[in-house]
Amino acid sequence: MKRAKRRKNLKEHGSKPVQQNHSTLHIHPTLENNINEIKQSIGNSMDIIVREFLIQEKLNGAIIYTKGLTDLQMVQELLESLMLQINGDKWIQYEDIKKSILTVSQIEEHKEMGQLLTGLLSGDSILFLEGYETALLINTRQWKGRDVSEPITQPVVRGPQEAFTETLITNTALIRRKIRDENLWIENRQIGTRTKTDVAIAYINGVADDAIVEEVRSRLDKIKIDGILEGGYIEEYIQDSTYSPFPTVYNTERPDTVAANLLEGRIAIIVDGTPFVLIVPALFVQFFQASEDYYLRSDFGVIRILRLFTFFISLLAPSLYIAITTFHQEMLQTSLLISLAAQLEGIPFPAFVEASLMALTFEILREAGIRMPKVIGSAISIVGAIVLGEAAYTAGLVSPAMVIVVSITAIASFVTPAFTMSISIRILRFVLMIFAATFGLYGILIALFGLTLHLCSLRSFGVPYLSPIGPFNMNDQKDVLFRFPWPAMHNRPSFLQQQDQQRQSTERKEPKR
Amino acid sequence: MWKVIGLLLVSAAIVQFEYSHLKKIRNRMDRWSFAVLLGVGLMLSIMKMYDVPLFNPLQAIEFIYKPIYENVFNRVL
Amino acid sequence: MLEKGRISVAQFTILIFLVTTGDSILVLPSSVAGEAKNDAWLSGIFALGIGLLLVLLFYQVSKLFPDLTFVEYSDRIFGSFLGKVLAGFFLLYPFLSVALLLRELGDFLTTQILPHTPIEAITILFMVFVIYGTRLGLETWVRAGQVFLPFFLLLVVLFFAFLAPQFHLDNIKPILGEGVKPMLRGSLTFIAFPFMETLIVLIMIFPYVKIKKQIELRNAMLIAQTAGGTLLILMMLTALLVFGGELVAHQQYPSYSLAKKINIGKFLERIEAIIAILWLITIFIKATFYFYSSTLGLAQLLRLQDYRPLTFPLGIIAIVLSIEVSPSITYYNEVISKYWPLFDFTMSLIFIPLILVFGLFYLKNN
Amino acid sequence: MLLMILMLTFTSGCWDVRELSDLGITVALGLDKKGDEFNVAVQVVNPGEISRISGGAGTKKPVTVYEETGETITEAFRKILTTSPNNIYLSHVRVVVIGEELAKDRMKYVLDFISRNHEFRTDFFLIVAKDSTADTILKVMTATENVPANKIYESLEKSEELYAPTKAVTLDDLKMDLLNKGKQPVLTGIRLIGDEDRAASEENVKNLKNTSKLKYENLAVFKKDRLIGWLSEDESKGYNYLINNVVRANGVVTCPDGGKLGMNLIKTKTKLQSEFTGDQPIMNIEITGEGNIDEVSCGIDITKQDNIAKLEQIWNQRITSLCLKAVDSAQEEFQSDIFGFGEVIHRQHPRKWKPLKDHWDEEFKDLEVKVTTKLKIRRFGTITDSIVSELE
Repeated sequence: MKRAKRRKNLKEHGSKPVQQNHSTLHIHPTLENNINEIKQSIGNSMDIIVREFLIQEKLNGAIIYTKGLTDLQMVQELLESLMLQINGDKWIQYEDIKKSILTVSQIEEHKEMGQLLTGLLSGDSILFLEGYETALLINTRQWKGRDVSEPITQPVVRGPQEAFTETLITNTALIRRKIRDENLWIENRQIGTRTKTDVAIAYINGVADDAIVEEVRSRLDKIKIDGILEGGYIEEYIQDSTYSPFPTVYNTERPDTVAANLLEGRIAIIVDGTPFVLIVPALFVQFFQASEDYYLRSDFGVIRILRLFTFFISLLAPSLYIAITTFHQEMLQTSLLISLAAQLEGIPFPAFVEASLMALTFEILREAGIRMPKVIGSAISIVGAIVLGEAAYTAGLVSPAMVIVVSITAIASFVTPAFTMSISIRILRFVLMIFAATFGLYGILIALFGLTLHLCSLRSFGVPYLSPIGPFNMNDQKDVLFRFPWPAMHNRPSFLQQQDQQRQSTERKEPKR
Repeated sequence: MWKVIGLLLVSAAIVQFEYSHLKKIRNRMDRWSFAVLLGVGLMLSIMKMYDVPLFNPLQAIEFIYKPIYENVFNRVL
Repeated sequence: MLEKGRISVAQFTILIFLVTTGDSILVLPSSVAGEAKNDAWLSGIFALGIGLLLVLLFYQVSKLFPDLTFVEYSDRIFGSFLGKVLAGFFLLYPFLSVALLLRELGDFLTTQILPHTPIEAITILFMVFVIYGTRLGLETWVRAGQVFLPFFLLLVVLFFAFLAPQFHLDNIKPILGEGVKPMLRGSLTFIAFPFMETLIVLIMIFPYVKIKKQIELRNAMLIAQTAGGTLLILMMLTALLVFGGELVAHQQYPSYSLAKKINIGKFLERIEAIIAILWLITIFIKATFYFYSSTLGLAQLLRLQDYRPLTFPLGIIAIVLSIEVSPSITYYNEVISKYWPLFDFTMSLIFIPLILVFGLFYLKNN
Repeated sequence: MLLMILMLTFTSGCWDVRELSDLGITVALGLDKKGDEFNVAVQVVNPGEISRISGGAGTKKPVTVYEETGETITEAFRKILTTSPNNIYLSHVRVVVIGEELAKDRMKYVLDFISRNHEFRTDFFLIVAKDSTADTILKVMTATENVPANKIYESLEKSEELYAPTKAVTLDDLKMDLLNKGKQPVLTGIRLIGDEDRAASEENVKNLKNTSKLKYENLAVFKKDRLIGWLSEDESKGYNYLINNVVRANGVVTCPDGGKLGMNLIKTKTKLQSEFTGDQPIMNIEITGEGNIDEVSCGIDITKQDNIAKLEQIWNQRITSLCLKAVDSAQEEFQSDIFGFGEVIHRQHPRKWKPLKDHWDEEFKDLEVKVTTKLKIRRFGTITDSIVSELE
C-alpha cells in the first residue's frame, strides 16, 4: 500500500512543470542576463521592482527590491548616492562603490544567485553592475510590524508589561536589553526549505550546559520541512516524546521570563513570525511558575501550592465526583448523602454520562469562547451561563451538584499559568473519568500511578521532567512549592547542570560607611 | 468462549506490540522465550477458564513446611 | 547490560523503605496479634533488631560481586549447570510473591471496597500498570516511588494524628503478661514479611545503585529498614491502642478498620478510602519491585538482550497464578501466616548464606 | 459519539456501580426474633422529603420502614429487596436496635452478620428495645428531627455526655467486651412510652404534645452474648461511675435537714486498682471529682464551711451507695462482670490472673469491692447564699 502511494506521488510530481533550482547558479557578467534570471525565477511577480540606471553615464546598473518589505526611503537614498553624487572623472570601480559610496550599514557580497534571492525575498536590495560576476546585497529591510505591546496570554499585575512581537530582531533586542552580557550568544539559522524562517538560538555561554546546547543545535538541524509558520512546528520536531500529553517545551511571550530562564541556564529558541519563544529544557514544575512569583514578595510563592492543588482539582474533580457518588457513598456524611440523593432523584442519566455531558459542554463553550470574534464573546458567556447553570438544571437534566463540580473544574483549570499544561489536563480528565466510572477510587488511583510513571519516564533534553521532585534535590526545592527569598537562592537550579552554578556571591558585601 | 476469544485478541495485540520491538533484536533466544512464555501463559489462562485443575505452588510450600511448623516451631515456642 | 539506569543511594533507601512497609502495613497487624495479642508491638521491636542483623548478612553478600546481580554471578560460583538451576529457583521467589501480592490486593479490594467486581478485573488492571512500570525501567519506577513518598508520609502522619484521640493505654497492658513465648511466636511473621521479603530480592538490585563506597549500601539498608520497621511498629501499636490485642487478631485488615474509626469533630470522618491509598502505594511499589526483579532475572538467566518482551507473558502467568494460589481466603491466611514465613526464613537463612560461602570460596580461589 | 457509546458499554457492565438515585439509604436497622426466624426492619430515608431543595412539604413520610422475616438475616434482607424500590444500603446506619427477645437468645449471630458485612461501618450505636420489639421502635415518628434514627443517635450521644444512666455502645466496644474474658458487655435500652399504634402515625408528630415517644432507659446486662437482665436507674448510674464513663452529670443531694440540693458534676475520674491478699483479689475503686451547686431548695447555709463539708459527705455517700448497688446486683443477681474488674486484674497482675481466668464468673461473685469517693464541692453559681435560706 505504501508503495502505491509513493508511485502516485511520483506521478503527481511528474505532471507538474519541473521547478528550476537557482540556488547554485552563478552570476553572469551581463546585467541583462541577471535581471532576466531573477525575473524568471520569481515568475515576474508584481512585487519585485527592477530599477535600471547609469552610473557616470557609462556603467549600467540595476537595483532590485521587493516592494513592501523594503524601506523605500533607503532605496531612494541609494539611488541618489549612485546616480548623483558620483562626480568627477575618476573611473568608478566596483570596490569603490562598496567601500565609499553606499551609505548603508550592512552590505554583503555574493556570487551565487540563491543567496541573493533569499535576501531579496527577505527585504534586501540587490545591486547588479554590468560586467561584474558579483552582486551586492544591501540591507534595506523594513516592514510594517506590530509594536511591542502588552502580553495577552500571560498578564501580570506587577512586572514588565511588554511582550514579544512577530519580528525576530525586535525580540532579540528585547532580550538583549535585559541581559547585557557578552556571554549571551545568539545563533541564527534558517529552517524550512520554502519559508526559510529565521530561527535563533539564544543562551548564555558558560551558564547553559554545552551538551544541551549541542543537542538543541542537532535537533534543529534535523528538521526537514518546507515551512515553519510558528514555533509550534519546531516544538513538535524537537520535543522528546511525541505521544505524551505533557509539553516538554515551554513557550512564553514575555521577555522577562525568557531572560530569567536564560539566566537559569536554559536555552531559548526564537522563531521569526511569532511572538512565542520556546524554552528548553522545560520541566513539569516550570508550568506552575508565573513570572510574577519572582517579583512579588517571596511569601507570595505560597500561591504555588494553591496552583498545584487546583491542578489536581481540574484533573480529578469530575472523576472523584463520579467515584464517590456511584461507588463510595459511604464516604459522604449522612446529611450530605441525603441531599445529594434528593438532587439526583429524577435525573435521567447515570453520573458518568451526566459528568461527561457537562464536561463536554464546557469544552465546547470554551472552544467557542476562544474562536468567536470578540464582539460575540459576551453573548457566548451569557448563553453558556444559562445553558450550564439554569436551564439544564431546571429541565432536570443535570443536578446542581454536577454544575458545581464542573464549574469548579473549569475555574481551576484556568489557574495554571501555562496554557499548554491546561490543554493536557483536558484529555487526562476524560481518561480519569472512565477509570473512575469502572473502578471507582481504585481506578483513579491506579490511573494516577500510571500518570506518575509516565511523568517519571519523560525527559526534556536529557533532564528528567519531574526534577527536582523525582529525582529529588533538596537544594532545588527552594523554587518548587515555595519561592525562597532571593538572598537565599544562591545557586541556579542544579538539575540543568550548568557550568557556572553560582547565582550570587556567597558573601554579601557590607555596604561602606 | 467469549473470554477465550477476548484473550486471544489481547495476546494478538501483545504480539503486534512486541513484534516491532523484537524485530530490532537479532537474538533468536529473545523471540523464542517470548513466544514460549506467551504460549504458556495463554494455555494456563485458557485452562483456568475451563476450570482445569492446575498445580498450586503454595501446596508445595505447605507440603514442605507444614511438618516443620507443627513439629519444630510449635514445640520450640 | 540489560539495565542501563542507575539509582542514587537516596532512591535506594526510599525503595527499601516502601517495600519494607509494603503489604505488611495492611495485613501484618492481624497475623502478629493473632499470636502475640497485645504484646505484638514488642514482637515488632524484636523483629526490627533481627532485621538489622540480617542487613549485615546481606551486606556481605552485596560485597561479593558489586557489579553483578545474583543471576549473573550464580553460574560463576556454583558452576554453569547448578548455577542456572539455583538462579531459576531463586527467581521463583519474587515471581510467586508477585502472584501472592496480587491476590492479597484483590482479596482486600473485593472484601472491603469493590465486592461485586471480579477479582480478575482488579488484578489485571493492577498488573497492567506494574508491567508499564517495569517496562519503563528501574530508574523510572524507583523515581515514581520517590514522588509518592511525600504523599505517603503525609497520609501516615495524618493517619496517626487523627487516631491519637482514640488511644487507650490500657489496651496494651499487661506487658508480657503471657510470658515471652507468644511475643516470639508473633515475631516469626514480623521478621519474615517486612524485613526478609525485602532483603532477599535486593540481591537483584545491588549493582544498579550509584555508590562511591560499598558501605553506603549497608547504611542505606539500615536506615530504610529502621524507618520501615518503626512505621510498622507504630501501626501495630496504634491498632493495639485503639482496638486491643483480641480485636486486632480478629480482623482481616486491622489498619483499614482503624481508618474507619477516624472521626475528628464529625467532619473528618468516613475517609478510610483515602487512607487505603497509603497501602496501594506501597503494594504497588513492592509488586513492581518483585516483578521487575523476576523479569530482569529471567532475561539475564536466558541471556536475552532485552527483558521487556518478557513482561506481558510473565504478567499473564502471574495473574493466572494469583487466582490459582488459593482456593479460599482461609487457606490463604493459613499458608501465608504459618508456612510462607518459614519459606522466607529458608531463603534468607539457608540460601543466602550458601551464596555467601560459595561466593567467598570462589573469590578466594580466583 | 462513538467514544461515548464505547464509554457506555464500558461502564454499563460495571460491577460495583450504584447510582445514588437507586440507593435506599438505610439509617436504622431493627432485628427481632419471631419464632425461630429473624425479623428484620429497616428504616429507609426518602431523600426528596428531607432535602431542603424540594421543600420537604410533600405528602410522603420522610422515612419508610420495611419489614420481613427470614430464617437468616440475609434471607430477610433479600425479601425486603423485593418490596422496596431501592437497594438497601447499609453504610449509613446510625443505630441498630435489637429486640429484647432476640437479645436474650441469639445476639452473636447478629454480631457476626453485622461485622462480616462490608457495608456496615463501626460507628453506629447498638441499642436494646426494652419491653418491645425493634420494629415498633423504628416506626415511631419523631418531632424535632425528620429522620427518627438521627434523633435516636443524637439523643443517645448527648445523654451519654450529660446524663449518667446511659452508655453509647458501638460495635467495636461490644466486640471488645465480648472478646475479653474479664469483661461482660452492657447495652442501653430504649423504650416506647405511650400508645404503640399512634406512635407510627403522622399525627403523633403534629400534635404539640407527643402522645408517644421514645425514652432511653437503663442498661441491659449481658453474660456473654445473652441479655440476662436490666440494671435499675440508680444501678446504671453507679455502673457509669464505676467504669469511668461520666463526663458531666446532674445529681441530687438530700440536705441534712430535709429538702433537696441540685449538684452539677463537672469532672470525675475513676481509678480501679486491684490487689491480692493471698490468692483472693480485692478491687479498690476510687472516684474523685468536682461539682458545683446548681440549685438550693433547702434551708442550708452554703456559705459555711461546715455545711459544705456535710454536704460533701452526704454526696459522697450517695455516689458510693449507687456504685455498691450496681456491684451488688451484678454480683448477686446477674453474676456477670460488666465492670471489667477481671480486665483490671489481668492488666495489673497478669500472673495471678491466669488461674482465675477460666472460672472468673464464680470468682467475681465473691470479689471484694471497696469503693471510696472523694468528691469535692467547688463553686456555687452566681449567688453566694441561697435566697431560700434568707427567706426562712
